[in-house]
Amino acid sequence: MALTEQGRTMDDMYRELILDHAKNPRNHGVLEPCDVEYEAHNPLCGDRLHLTLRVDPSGRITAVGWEGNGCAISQASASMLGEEILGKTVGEIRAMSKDSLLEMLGIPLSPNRMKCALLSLEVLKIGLYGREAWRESEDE
Amino acid sequence: MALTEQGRTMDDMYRELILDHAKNPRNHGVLEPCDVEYEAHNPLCGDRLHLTLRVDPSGRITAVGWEGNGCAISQASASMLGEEILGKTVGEIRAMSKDSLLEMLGIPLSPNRMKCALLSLEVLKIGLYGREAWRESEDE
Amino acid sequence: MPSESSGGALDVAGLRSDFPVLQQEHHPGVPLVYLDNAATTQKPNAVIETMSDYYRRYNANVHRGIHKLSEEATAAYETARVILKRFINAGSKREIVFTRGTTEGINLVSQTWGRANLNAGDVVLLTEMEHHSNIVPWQLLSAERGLRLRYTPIRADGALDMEAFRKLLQEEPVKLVGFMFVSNVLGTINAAQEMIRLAHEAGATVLVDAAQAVPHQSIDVQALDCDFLVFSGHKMLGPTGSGVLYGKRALLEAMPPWMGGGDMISRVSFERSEWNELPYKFEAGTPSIAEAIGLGAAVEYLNRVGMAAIHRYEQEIIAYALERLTEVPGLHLVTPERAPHGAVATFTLQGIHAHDVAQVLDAHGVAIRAGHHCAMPLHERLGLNATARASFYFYNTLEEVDCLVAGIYAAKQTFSV
Amino acid sequence: MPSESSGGALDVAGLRSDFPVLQQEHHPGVPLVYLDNAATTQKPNAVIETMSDYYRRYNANVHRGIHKLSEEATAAYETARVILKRFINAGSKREIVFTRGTTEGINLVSQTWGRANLNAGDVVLLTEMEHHSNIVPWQLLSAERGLRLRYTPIRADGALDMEAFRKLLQEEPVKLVGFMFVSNVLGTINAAQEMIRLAHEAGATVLVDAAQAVPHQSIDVQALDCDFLVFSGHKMLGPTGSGVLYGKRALLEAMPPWMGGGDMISRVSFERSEWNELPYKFEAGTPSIAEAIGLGAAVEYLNRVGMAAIHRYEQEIIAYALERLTEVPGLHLVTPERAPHGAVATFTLQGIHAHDVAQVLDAHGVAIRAGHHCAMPLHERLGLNATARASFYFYNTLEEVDCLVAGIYAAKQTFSV
Ligand SMILES: Cc1ncc(COP(=O)(O)O)c(C=O)c1O
Ligand SMILES: Cc1ncc(COP(=O)(O)O)c(C=O)c1O
Repeated sequence: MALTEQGRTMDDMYRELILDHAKNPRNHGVLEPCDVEYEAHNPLCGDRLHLTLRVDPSGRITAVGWEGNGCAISQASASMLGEEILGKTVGEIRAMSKDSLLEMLGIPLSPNRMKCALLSLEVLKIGLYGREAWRESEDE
Repeated sequence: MALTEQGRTMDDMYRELILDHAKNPRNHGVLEPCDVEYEAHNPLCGDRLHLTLRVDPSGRITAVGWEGNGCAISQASASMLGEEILGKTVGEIRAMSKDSLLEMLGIPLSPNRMKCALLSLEVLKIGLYGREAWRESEDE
Repeated sequence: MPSESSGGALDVAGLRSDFPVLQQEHHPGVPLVYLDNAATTQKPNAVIETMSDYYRRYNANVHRGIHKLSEEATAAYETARVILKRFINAGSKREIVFTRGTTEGINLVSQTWGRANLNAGDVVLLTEMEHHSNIVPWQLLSAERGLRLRYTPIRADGALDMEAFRKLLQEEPVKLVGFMFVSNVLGTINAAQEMIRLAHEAGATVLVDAAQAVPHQSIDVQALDCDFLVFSGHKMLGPTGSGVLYGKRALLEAMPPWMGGGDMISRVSFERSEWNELPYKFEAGTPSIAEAIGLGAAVEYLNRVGMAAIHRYEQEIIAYALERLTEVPGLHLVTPERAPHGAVATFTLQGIHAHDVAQVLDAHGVAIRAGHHCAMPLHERLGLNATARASFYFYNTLEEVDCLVAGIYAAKQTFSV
Repeated sequence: MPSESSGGALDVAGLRSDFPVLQQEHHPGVPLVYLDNAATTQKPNAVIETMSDYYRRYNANVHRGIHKLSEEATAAYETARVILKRFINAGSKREIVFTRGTTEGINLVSQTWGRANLNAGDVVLLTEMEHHSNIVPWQLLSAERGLRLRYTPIRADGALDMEAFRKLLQEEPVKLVGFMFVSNVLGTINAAQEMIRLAHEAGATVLVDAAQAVPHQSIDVQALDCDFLVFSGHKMLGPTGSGVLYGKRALLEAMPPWMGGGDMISRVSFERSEWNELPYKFEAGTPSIAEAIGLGAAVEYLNRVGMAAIHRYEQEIIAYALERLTEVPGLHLVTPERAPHGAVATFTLQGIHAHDVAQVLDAHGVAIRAGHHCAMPLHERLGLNATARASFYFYNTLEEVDCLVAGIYAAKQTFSV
């Protein structure tokens, strides 16, 4: 069944960069003390993510630390997002959309796996701007 | 659409005897005082029947009186059943089955109309022997 | 041709061919005239096929599966939610909770919002024309809590007494106003928007039983501004076991859950649980998946026909039906003749019980309903025991009204009245 | 050939041809291997056709109609009840209440029997392996009433600790014992009959969650002597939105109703209502008619195949699956290897999260489930985050087990473990 479309999709989904981040997560471990902290679950599959941030007086992210468990997609997403936001300001991060995260991951995702990928962004956004802000970003 | 099967069925259902009993109900009116009294409703269509009986010391029905409202079938059934039990003993009536009532009516009935026809027997049996006895007469 | 008399808007003959039940004979040689639409409507092929397709091609449980079947089933189930959201113009798809029908929707509200918000002595204001499903749930809660149930009376012409409604709202604080949008017996279309505005001014929360409204006219819950609105899928071309509770998001968020189980939780431990987000908090267990998808297909069918065209055409049918029925000697119309009203004609016939009318009509191929139509208090209020009801949908024709009237004359002949 | 290896009892290839979903390719060139039967089973043509036939030919509301369609719909709906009654050998068809599924059945019991019988401090004894649907309803009631929820622990081999169960029953008075007949994660088949006997000796009422039992083995509620038993139609070839609550008649009679509305009443006035007889007291509103009729057709299909033959064949499949899975390096079986157990194989793979296993398997056409399977407390108790579950039904084959194992090796390769 070598090179069916699905085989390719799957190979794409688990491309090297994703597997590398999943196996060697960057910024792993919870920061104590920290300025921002939030934890959430994906109720449907049990993924969990605990994110901690240090923010300097100018609003810049100076440290990222996270911990959690979940599939390769959710772990890689947390790892890559953490790298992405380090050094950015809280204002800059606001502009970050679901699409930009998915672009960063660069892999094809079905709706149910989308939830795995987006857990890290959800935790980040709710942690920084509150639940309402995240809700508003939802489509209908 | 003169003589379709249904036309015949319907003519059978509303044969003269039924219409006569429905329009000129026998033993109509509630007895006061009375020895046995029970009232029930058909919850699905709202038919109602209130039955009163006088029973002499030997257990013989000496007077029947009933009142209620409902369709021609339920009214005719009450009227015919009342005539049938007058003079019988409580013991004799116990043997009376649903089938014997339906035979007495002598008309074809669909399951939902069956409930109209059987309301009189239900009121009679529960009035005389209690709810449990009626329940036992139910099929599965 | 009804399709022409409706101003060319509706091709009724063409639409009828979509409904398998309508193609058949009721008895040999006798075509079916289905006039029991307020009880449940027939289903077009599109709805039946959509459900069969789910079972034949992508049947799977939703929300939790990673495999393709579950992905497809989840997408179809959630797409149905979006279709329903658009149909009643809800603000968010999270405000659409799938239920088994109107009855479950009202019970969900009474047992969650009601238990959380109604206490001893609180007033729940209903109307005298309510269906049992909007009376009994409040009586059940009242038995627990000691509520005071009030009923806005109806006028002699079958309309709600709006003066009395205003007074009842002012006399004492009312916590909840619950009313039917369109009566399943009288056909009355209540002034929903005004009632909601008055109720809100009085500080009450409002639940609308729209079981007989959503199938027949275009509904906009944001324009209405109702707090809750419920309806049944099976009365609008959809499958049995389908329905919707719409609730304003803030209200639904604040409500405790009703049933516990899978899908409605975000975390469970032996000691306690946390609830999932809307609408899942109210959809415990495996939902009625095929049914929700089928209801979505029904709404798409209705959208294609057009709710405005449906409403216009039904007004024409009911006007003709009432006109023909008033001609029948000994026929008493329970449905008031004033417009606007729903596609329901309810009547009694002197000297013949409603069941017997229905029985004779059935022999003539005409399916109507007889009884109290789950509105015993209304019948008691009207001093009636049982009534006969012919109820129409957009696939009915003026010729079918004629069949109804012919059947009524036949019943009069059988009973010599 | 599986049909031969089962001793000629089951013609699996023939049976498979009854199931449209099983005929299709999952991806182009890749056949579907459906191993998510504990979540929901596929439906045979007979079930799909029975429901379509209802919608095409005699769709009508039940119980109240005099016209022929309603008579036929009512008869079919009530016949389904009798079919279900015989299937589990209930004493009366009045003991069969149609529900949406297992979850609704348990909530019905907790919210009616529970509210009427459980008070502050009362003990409800569940087990550590329960599905959320048999935990959360009791937590919800406990939040209202202050119950004490106890959980019978499981042993290291995945069986219930019967010693502990006995002790828990004796330590303090237990009002309700609720347990699953067959675990949807471990596959454990609990000693239901003995547990019920012990619970009754201790004076407790017993509710059995038979969602994973009724589809797979012959059940006799009178022999079991359970007080309540619940299951879902969609896990036994039936439609979504169907299920059954069995309750002993005397218990059901004594219970207050749950939802209010049409069909569940015998009389309604503005002030109060009286309830209809069983089972209608618990079936408020228009029921899921097509679904009940479809479930009846599913049971008739199962009866034709034979529950004993199904059980025997599944034992063979699961034994083979466990044997093959234990060969895989790095695979940890959560399902204990001791027999008897249900047709469920749950496992984890070292170095690969269960979701990723499921994803790779899906690419190979194999549909399994990954996650906590609505049993988070059990997973916490086992120290596991998520597991992968392959669950079988009588239409699965030994060859499909081989596909599963091949897919697992492919996942190991993708993740280089
Ligand atoms: C053991 C068990 N109980 C309860 C349920 C819940 O069933 P449903 O979702 O059909 O209500 C399931 C299935 O998910 C189950 O496996
Ligand atoms: C106005 C109204 N409300 C509620 C209902 C109950 O709907 P269901 O039986 O689908 O729950 C009906 C229909 O019977 C109705 O006409």
